[in-house]
Parts: sequence; structure tokens; C-alpha cells
Amino acid sequence: MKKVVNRVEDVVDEALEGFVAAFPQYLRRVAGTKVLTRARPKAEGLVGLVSGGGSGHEPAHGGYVGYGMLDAAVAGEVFTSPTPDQVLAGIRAASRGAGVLLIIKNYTGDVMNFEIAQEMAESEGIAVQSVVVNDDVAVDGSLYTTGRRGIAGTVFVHKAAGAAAQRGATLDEVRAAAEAAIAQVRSMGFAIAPCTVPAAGQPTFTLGEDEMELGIGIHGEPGTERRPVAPADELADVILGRLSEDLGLTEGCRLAAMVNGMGATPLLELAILARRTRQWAESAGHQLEAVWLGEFMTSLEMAGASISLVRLDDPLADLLAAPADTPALRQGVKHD
Amino acid sequence: MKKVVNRVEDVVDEALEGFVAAFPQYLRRVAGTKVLTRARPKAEGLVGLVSGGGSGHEPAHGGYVGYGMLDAAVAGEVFTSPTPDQVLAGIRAASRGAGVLLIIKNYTGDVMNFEIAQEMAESEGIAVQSVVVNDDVAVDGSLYTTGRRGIAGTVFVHKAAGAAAQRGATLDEVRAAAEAAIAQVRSMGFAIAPCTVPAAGQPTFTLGEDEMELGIGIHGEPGTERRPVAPADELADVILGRLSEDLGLTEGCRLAAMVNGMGATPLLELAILARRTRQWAESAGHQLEAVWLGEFMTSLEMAGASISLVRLDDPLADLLAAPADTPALRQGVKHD
Amino acid sequence: MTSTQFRALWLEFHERVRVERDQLNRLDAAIGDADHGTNLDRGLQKVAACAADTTDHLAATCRQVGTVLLSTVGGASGALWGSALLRAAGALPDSDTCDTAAALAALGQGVSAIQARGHAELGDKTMLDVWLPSLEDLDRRLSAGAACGEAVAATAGRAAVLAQDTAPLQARRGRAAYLGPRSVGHVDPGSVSTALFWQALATVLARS
Amino acid sequence: MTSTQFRALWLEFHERVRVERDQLNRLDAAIGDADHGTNLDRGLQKVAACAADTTDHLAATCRQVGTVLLSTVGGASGALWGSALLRAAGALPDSDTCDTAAALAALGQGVSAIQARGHAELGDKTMLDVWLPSLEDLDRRLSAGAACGEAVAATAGRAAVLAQDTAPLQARRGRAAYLGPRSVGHVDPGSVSTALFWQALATVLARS
Ligand SMILES: Nc1ncnc2c1ncn2[C@@H]1O[C@H](COP(=O)(O)OP(=O)(O)O)[C@@H](O)[C@H]1O
Ligand SMILES: Nc1ncnc2c1ncn2[C@@H]1O[C@H](COP(=O)(O)OP(=O)(O)O)[C@@H](O)[C@H]1O
Ligand SMILES: [Mg+2]
Ligand SMILES: [Mg+2]
Ligand SMILES: [Mg+2]
Ligand SMILES: [Mg+2]
Repeated sequence: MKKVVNRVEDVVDEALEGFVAAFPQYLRRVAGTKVLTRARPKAEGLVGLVSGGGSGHEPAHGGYVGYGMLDAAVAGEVFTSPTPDQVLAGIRAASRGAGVLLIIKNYTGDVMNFEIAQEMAESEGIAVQSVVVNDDVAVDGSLYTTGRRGIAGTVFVHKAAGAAAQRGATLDEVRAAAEAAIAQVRSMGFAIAPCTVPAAGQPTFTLGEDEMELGIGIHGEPGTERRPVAPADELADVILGRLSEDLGLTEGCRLAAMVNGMGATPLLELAILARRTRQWAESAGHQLEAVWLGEFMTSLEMAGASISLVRLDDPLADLLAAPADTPALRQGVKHD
Repeated sequence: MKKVVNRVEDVVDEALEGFVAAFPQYLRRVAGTKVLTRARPKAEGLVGLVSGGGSGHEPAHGGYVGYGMLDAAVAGEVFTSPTPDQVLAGIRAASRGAGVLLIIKNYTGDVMNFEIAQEMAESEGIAVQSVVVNDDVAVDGSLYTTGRRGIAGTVFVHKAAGAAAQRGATLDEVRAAAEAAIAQVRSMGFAIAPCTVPAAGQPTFTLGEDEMELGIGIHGEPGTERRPVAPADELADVILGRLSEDLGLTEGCRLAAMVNGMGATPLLELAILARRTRQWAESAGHQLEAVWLGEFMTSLEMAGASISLVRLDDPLADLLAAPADTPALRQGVKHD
Repeated sequence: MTSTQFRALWLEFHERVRVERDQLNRLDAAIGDADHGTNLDRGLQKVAACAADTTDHLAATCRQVGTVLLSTVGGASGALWGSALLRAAGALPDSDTCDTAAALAALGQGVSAIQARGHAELGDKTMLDVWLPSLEDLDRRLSAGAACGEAVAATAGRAAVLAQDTAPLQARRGRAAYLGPRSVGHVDPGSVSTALFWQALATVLARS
Repeated sequence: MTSTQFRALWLEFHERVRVERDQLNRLDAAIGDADHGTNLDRGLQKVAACAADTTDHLAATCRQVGTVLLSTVGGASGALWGSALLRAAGALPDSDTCDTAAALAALGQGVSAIQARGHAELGDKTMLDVWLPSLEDLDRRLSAGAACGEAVAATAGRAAVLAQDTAPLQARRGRAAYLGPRSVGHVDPGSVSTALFWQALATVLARS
């Protein structure tokens, strides 16, 4: 295993320090925790937003802390959900007197640890609500009692809820905005090469020279299906077909898309998926109003990508287009 | 070779289509060329900025086309400098009547092809000047008649010259701003794993499990030195020491830094380098006014990173901090 | 059980997890995210460090172990082990020793907490597939009059078998559930670590 | 040389580059960026396609080849070959045939253009390390009275040796220069493709 690290045990801690070192205008670290919070906290009386999860998904989640998105991001060890005391510290840091919304990706560990933290915060008198993102269509929710996973589409939820909170919506309204986004977002990913968790030192799986995994999550785990590698357009078509079917898209829908790199896939290649996504939308008669192209929620140095679609209506389109100023997502630059 | 591509011959073309598909609010493609230009061209009478080079460095160079940075980016095949006719198309697209500055990275191929294009454009009556970026300290310029390579520090030059041009500086002034940035920027990179040029199908070099290349360029080529892998802090220290020595830094300098991922190195790991960069600056008594952390100029899916330093004075600090609104670099978001 | 034994139990459990750490990670890599060994090892190391400088009574020690696990393990297993220990603490006395019945009750409470927190059932391919039948197994042996130490030793052996028996199951809870049919044929890592806990308990009881 | 031979020369050169494409890439991978074979092959493929539907005179054909190479090869070699052909065209007549002296003059002009554009000197480990001595070699043979076809065939053989002789040199121009002492021990890819050009020329002349 070759990594740009010092001691494997210090990776998360040093990376958090590094984010603050790089983005002091955006981020502070809550002392003694793995929580990143806004350098310039939002005004009192606005709803706070907390998300987080295991590390290894950078820029998620610390990269989305800032104006118009999250107020605190809680980091666990690599691919390991954070512990309740850390989430509690995040809730406290995000609280500005109007309640806090937790945006949780649907994994057993995340859900349970955030749930315990929520109970703790409530017992301290902080109003906390939570939403669980489950955008991964690779997992057929009806088959498993755990439901579907949350993957890259979660960033759309951060953005929508963040914009609502920044505008002064109440806790109920912010939760409703998040739920409206969750209801309309679907994602699916694939991997052509695995990643190596620093503490484990071994790739999470091995693939033959002509094999890939379809339906992967974001924790280096194998997908729902192993299959021969396929051209980019074919992969995009398979995924877009699944997303579209699951969303029940009929002709002429308003959509936003995300083409998300898992870590090692060059932007050059991701762009080829973006091209196909627009071709697909055009041939299906949809209106593709935004494409987010880049690395939004990664799996360390896994090679592969995920595509997300979100069906828009006026309010959701508006929230996604609102200004945001965070380390990893900025829009709404003022031109002279 | 596993890649997210269709036909290997179409990679660059399809990726360019993909960038426009993803960023129609920023980018247009000059029909029949590999040139990306601004969707909303700058006002007449402003100096145009053109850069470019081989593909495989994404987000460079198309990602920097937009308000406050480039007016046109010219893409060659993967790691191959673009041809003069393409550069000429870029110059024409960028020209708003006040002349055009070419920002060239110092590689024989780039310099010659841009030079030929410059001659062609001048014969068409467009005033063209050019600067050559040579920030790579790994190559000792005094030994080789070719001088040093241009690598990731080039993006600082795009930013500085772009801000000057956007503000209405004359061609001479914009060139002077670019040259002032070039004079103060130094970079050096390393690789722990090679990349594979799609058309070649083979990794550009092979490394043992404990080996790395120090002093790499951005074209998948081996570095100036092969050495055993080292902890992140040690790598950062070696590079920062070289940059500092080469810049002749004394105590208390004003600096900006870039920690640039080569493609496959997770942001989690790059952040560890950013941490060390700030530690180094503090212990050396420098004032680190900005850290750019992310992937700015990549080598496909190479694993590794480069660090750049730029010594600031008031004008340069001001140009680097000016608003920019491009697919890959945005700053100056308007808060409500 | 005495509070000294209780502390020894966690040192012993840690030792076994430490030794099996990479194997637990490998099991988790096959159907999860390759961190189960690292997670437990990290938490138990902290527990062991704390255990060294505490002389608290049983309930307080158990609560401390729960708090430490909750705040250091992370992931599904951290929430579950933490919840279990915090609940079990409520069933233990504020004294240095307790009888077998109280210890059994605490164990039962802990397992209920795992069920309440994780909503898993028998056969879902989780640690409960070891916890539930092994608790029953121990109960049966004690009811049949076996000595405590011997009964636990036998149950620990059974737990190891139960852990291996998770292989043919298809996961319906936790991360492995996302693999659907592909989870079949792999042993559940949390079940293996649970079996290690039983072995640690047996070892500690055998010592005295 | 006739314009038909000139066109055949480019088809023949393309064929040789196509066959050696991966080998040229491998040579370039060692001290450059692994694209020299791909670059030349791409450009020559386009040249071959254009050559098929043109019946122009020598100068025009040569100018066309230069323009195509300039706009399709890219990299250092594209700028150099393109510049060379455009300059050489100036030394060729607007007719279907030229004598050996004119052909030699054109070749010399082309090589001067490579020197002017690239500022390399003999021994810098570039294609000039084949071009300059092989031009001299050809000159010598012709002056000594050799027939044109035989002289070129002999020079082509010499060119192949010259290409291999670049191995011990340390690069001072082009991408390989950045490797400094590490460029020693590897053959220069542009020199090898230049030798292929000489072989193509020899083959075409031998045919008539
Ligand atoms: N809902 C649940 N109920 C009981 N045990 C569970 C549940 N979900 C997961 N587990 C157990 O947790 C183990 C995984 O723990 P670990 O790898 O540490 O956490 P994570 O799955 O979050 O990475 C599984 O092997 C399984 O035994
Ligand atoms: N300045 C120069 N003068 C002459 N030949 C050069 C010069 N620079 C490079 N070359 C030749 O070009 C070859 C490399 O071509 P190619 O790989 O196609 O371009 P690039 O180096 O831009 O990738 C080298 O092997 C060398 O022979
Ligand atoms: Mg985990
Ligand atoms: Mg090249
Ligand atoms: Mg796990
Ligand atoms: Mg090359």
C-alpha cells in the first residue's frame, strides 16, 4: 500500500487539520473533536445543518461547510461512521437557536450513531430533526429491510436544505426541503478499480483486467453485480436507464444531474459521462438544467463514477441554484 | 488498461463535448476545433488570454475559461501539445480588439506550436504576446538549454493575468502581470503510481512497491530521481525546502501555496500535505495568505501531488484574490 | 463476577481482537467496508487503557466501557456495543461483585439493547445470530446445573460455531445487506468478534 | 524524384510508422511522454488519406503534407516536421518532377527549418542526430559518384545506426532533457522515426 500519509492512525486527524490549514476563511475545527464548523457562523435564529459520515469521501463532508450549505461536518475514521459524542459536538456547534437538521446517509452505522446523538442533543434542549438520504437505486429497497444506501446524491440534499436554512426557513421547512430533494434524487455508481483503506492496507476487493463492479456504494465495498467492463456510453446508458425508471420519468422532465468521480478517474473521463448524460436527456426530451461534474463524494482512490439525477420543480431548482460559498462548492460569483 | 472511455481515438473530442455539456453557462466550443471559449465573452477592448496544452491535465485548461481567467483554452491530444492551427483558432476566439496574451508552459512542443500560431495570428493583424511558464524546480534550468518545465504553478499565472485582463489592463500590462507571477512561482511534484495514456495502453513507467518518482512533470513521465517512498511530511519538507531555496525566501515572506493532486491521490491525503505546508510556513516565519488545495493540473490518474509556492507582493496578492468564475475555479461569491 | 474479573474480561477481549484484527477486516472487506477489526481494536485499546486506572464498582465500570466504546469504535458495531454496555450497566450493582444471575441479566439487557438499536432479527446475518442462540445455550447449561465457568466455556465453543454458521445466510441488516445474494457464502465479521468476546469471558472465568 | 514517388514516400513512411507505433511509444515512454508513435501515426494517416486524392505538383504536395502534419501531429515532432516540409516546399519546383540536386536542396532546407525552429545542435539527443550526419553521408556518397537509389539505401542503413547511437547521449533538448542524466542509455524516439523515413525513401526509390 502506497499512500501520501504519515502514521496510518493519524490520517483523519491530520487531514482535518489540513482542511483548516487550507481553508481558514471557511473552516474551524471544534477543539478536541473531528468536527469542522463554519469560520463565520450563520446568524442567530437560523436553522443549523449537520452532516457527516466516515472519512475517505472528501470533499464530503467538510468541503460543504460554509455559506448556503452545512454548518458542521462530523468525520469518522475512514469509511466508519462517526461516534455519537462527535455528532453531538457537531450539533452543538451548528445550533443557532432555531434547531438543527441532521442529514444522514442511510447506513446502519450512520443512522444509529446519529440517532444516539440526536437523543443526547434533545436531552440538552436542542431541537433536532433528521432526514435519511437513500438515493442508491442499485439496492432494491423492497428486498432488504435496511432500505437503500445514501451516496453522492446526498450533496444535492445538502445544497437544497442549506439554501433553505440560509434563507431563514424554519426547522420544519428545512426538513421538508431536504425531504423534497431526497424524494427526487436517485444515484448509481460503478468501479473499475478498488481502493485501499489506510488502516487495512489491502484493496477492498480485486478485479480481473476485464471486470468491473456495478452498483457500488461509497465505502470501497463491492457492488451488486460484477460484469465485464463496458464503454463509457454503455455504462452511462445503463445507469441513466435505471435512474429514470426508478424516478418514473415521463417525457419533458426538468432535471439536474451529477457526474461524480469516485477518486481516481480523471476528469477527462468523467466529462465523457457528462456528454452522454446530456445526449440521453436530450433524446429523452428532458430539460437538463444543471450538470455537476467533478468529485463530490469519493471513495478514496477508487476508480469509477456515479451518476445522479434529481427531478426539479421550481422550489428545488431555485434552492440548487442559490449561492453557496464553501471549500468545495461555490456558485453565485459576483461579476463586476 | 481500464478506462471510462468509448473509442480511444475519440477521448479528447468527447471530453470537450462533455465539458460544454456540463458547463454551458461557461463554455462554448469553437466549431470544428479543440478550442473552448467563454460562453459570455468579455467586453470588446479587453485583452484576451489563451492557454492550453495536451489533454489529460483536467481541469486544465478548459476548466479555467471564464470570468477573470482565460478566454480560450486549446486542447491537444492526451499529453501532446496542440497544433498551431488550433492555437490560432483559440487566438481568434479570444481576441476582443486589444491583443491576446498566450500563456505557454515550457515544453519544446508547446513552445514551438504556440510560436508558429503566434506568427500566423500576427500575420492576420492580431497583436499577440506570449509568456512561458517554467515553475518546475526539479529541473535545474542552468544545466539544460531547454530551461525548466511549466507545471501546476501555471494556474497562478492564469489567475493573475486573467484578473489583470478583466480589469482592463493593456496587453503590455497583462504580460507584465503574467511575468511578475512567473518570476515568483515555483513548483515540484512527485508520483507514487504512474498513469496510462489511453492511446498507448501501457503505464508510462513501473514502480516497485516501495518506490516513488520525485521531480515529475505533468505528462506521466518519470521524475528526475527515483527514491524510496517517504512519509507525507517528509515529502512536503523536501519539496518546500527546494522551493524556498530556489525562491531565495528569507524570513517573513508573504506567500500563497498550491497543493495539487496529480489525479488519483485522495483529497484526504492532499490535505495532509496542506497541513504540513502551513506548519512549514509558520515555523519559517512566513505569512501564508492563501492555500489552493485540490486538483488543478493533473496527469490523468497518476497518484502523487505537486506543491507550488508563490511569493506575494500587494499587486500579485490582489490579482490572485480577485473574483473568478470558471468551471474549476470560483471565488468571490456574493453573500446575501 | 467481580469488577476485577470484569476489567480482565475487556483486556482479554482486546487481546483476542488485536490478534484477529486483520482477519476481521478481511471478513468485513468481503461483504462490508473492511473496518470491523480496526474499529473494535481502536475502541478496545481505549477501554483497556481506561481499565488500567479505574477501581470503580461493576455498574460504573460497565457504564464507562460503554461510553468509551460508543465514542471510539464508530460504525454499526460501535453504536451497538456502546448501547449494549450502557444498558447492561443498569442491570449491574454498584458493588465490586455480583452473582451469576445478575451477570446473566446484564448480558440479556445488553443484547436487548442491540436488538432495540439495530432492529435486526435472528437470521439477518448479524452479531445477533451469535448473541441470541449463545445466550440461550448458556441459559440451558446453567439451568441443567452446570458450573458457571464450565457452562461459559462450552457456550464460547458453541459461539465460534454459530459465527461460522452465518456464512450461508443472506444479510438483511447492516452494510452486507446491500450485497443481497452476494453476501451469501461469507462469514459475518460482527458474529466472529462476538464469539471472541465469549472466548474472552470463558478465559477470564477459567483463571479464577 | 516524381510527385508520384513523393506521394508513395509518405504512404511508405506511414506504413513503417504504423508498424513501429507501439515501439516508438515505448521509446518515448522511457524518456518522454509515450506519444511519439501515436503522434506520427495520426498525422501520417491523414497525410496518406490526402495523398490518395491529390495530383498536385511537387511543391504543392510538399506544402500540403507540411500543413497536414503541422495540424495533426502535435507535440514537438509535429511542429518540427511541419516546419521542415513547409520550408522544403519552397525549394521544390511547381512541376511533377525534379532532379536529385533539387531534391537534396529541399531536404537540406527542411533540416535547416528543424534547426531554426528547435534550436537543437548535434549531440543534443534529438532527431537532428540522425538528420545532420545522414545528410552528410548521402552528400558524400553522391559526390563519390554513387547512383541515387544506392546512395539513399546506404544512407538509410547508416541512419538506423545513427538512431541507435543516440542511446549513450544525455538529452539537452525536448522533453527528454528534463530527465538529465537519466536520459542516458535510451534511444531517442524521434531519431528512430527519422531513420524510418530514410528507409521509406530508399524503398520508394528502389521500386522505380
Ligand atoms: N442492525 C444490526 N444489528 C445487529 N448487528 C449489526 C447490525 N448492523 C450491523 N451489525 C453488525 O455489525 C458488524 C459490522 O460492524 P462494523 O464493520 O464495525 O461497522 P460498519 O458496518 O458500520 O462498518 C456486522 O458484521 C454485523 O455483525
Ligand atoms: N528542439 C528539438 N529539436 C529537434 N528535435 C526535437 C526537439 N525536441 C524534440 N525533438 C524530437 O522530437 C521527439 C519527440 O516527439 P514527440 O514525442 O512526438 O513530441 P513531444 O516531445 O512533444 O511529446 C524527440 O524524440 C526528438 O527527436
Ligand atoms: Mg464502517
Ligand atoms: Mg507529447
Ligand atoms: Mg465495517
Ligand atoms: Mg512525446
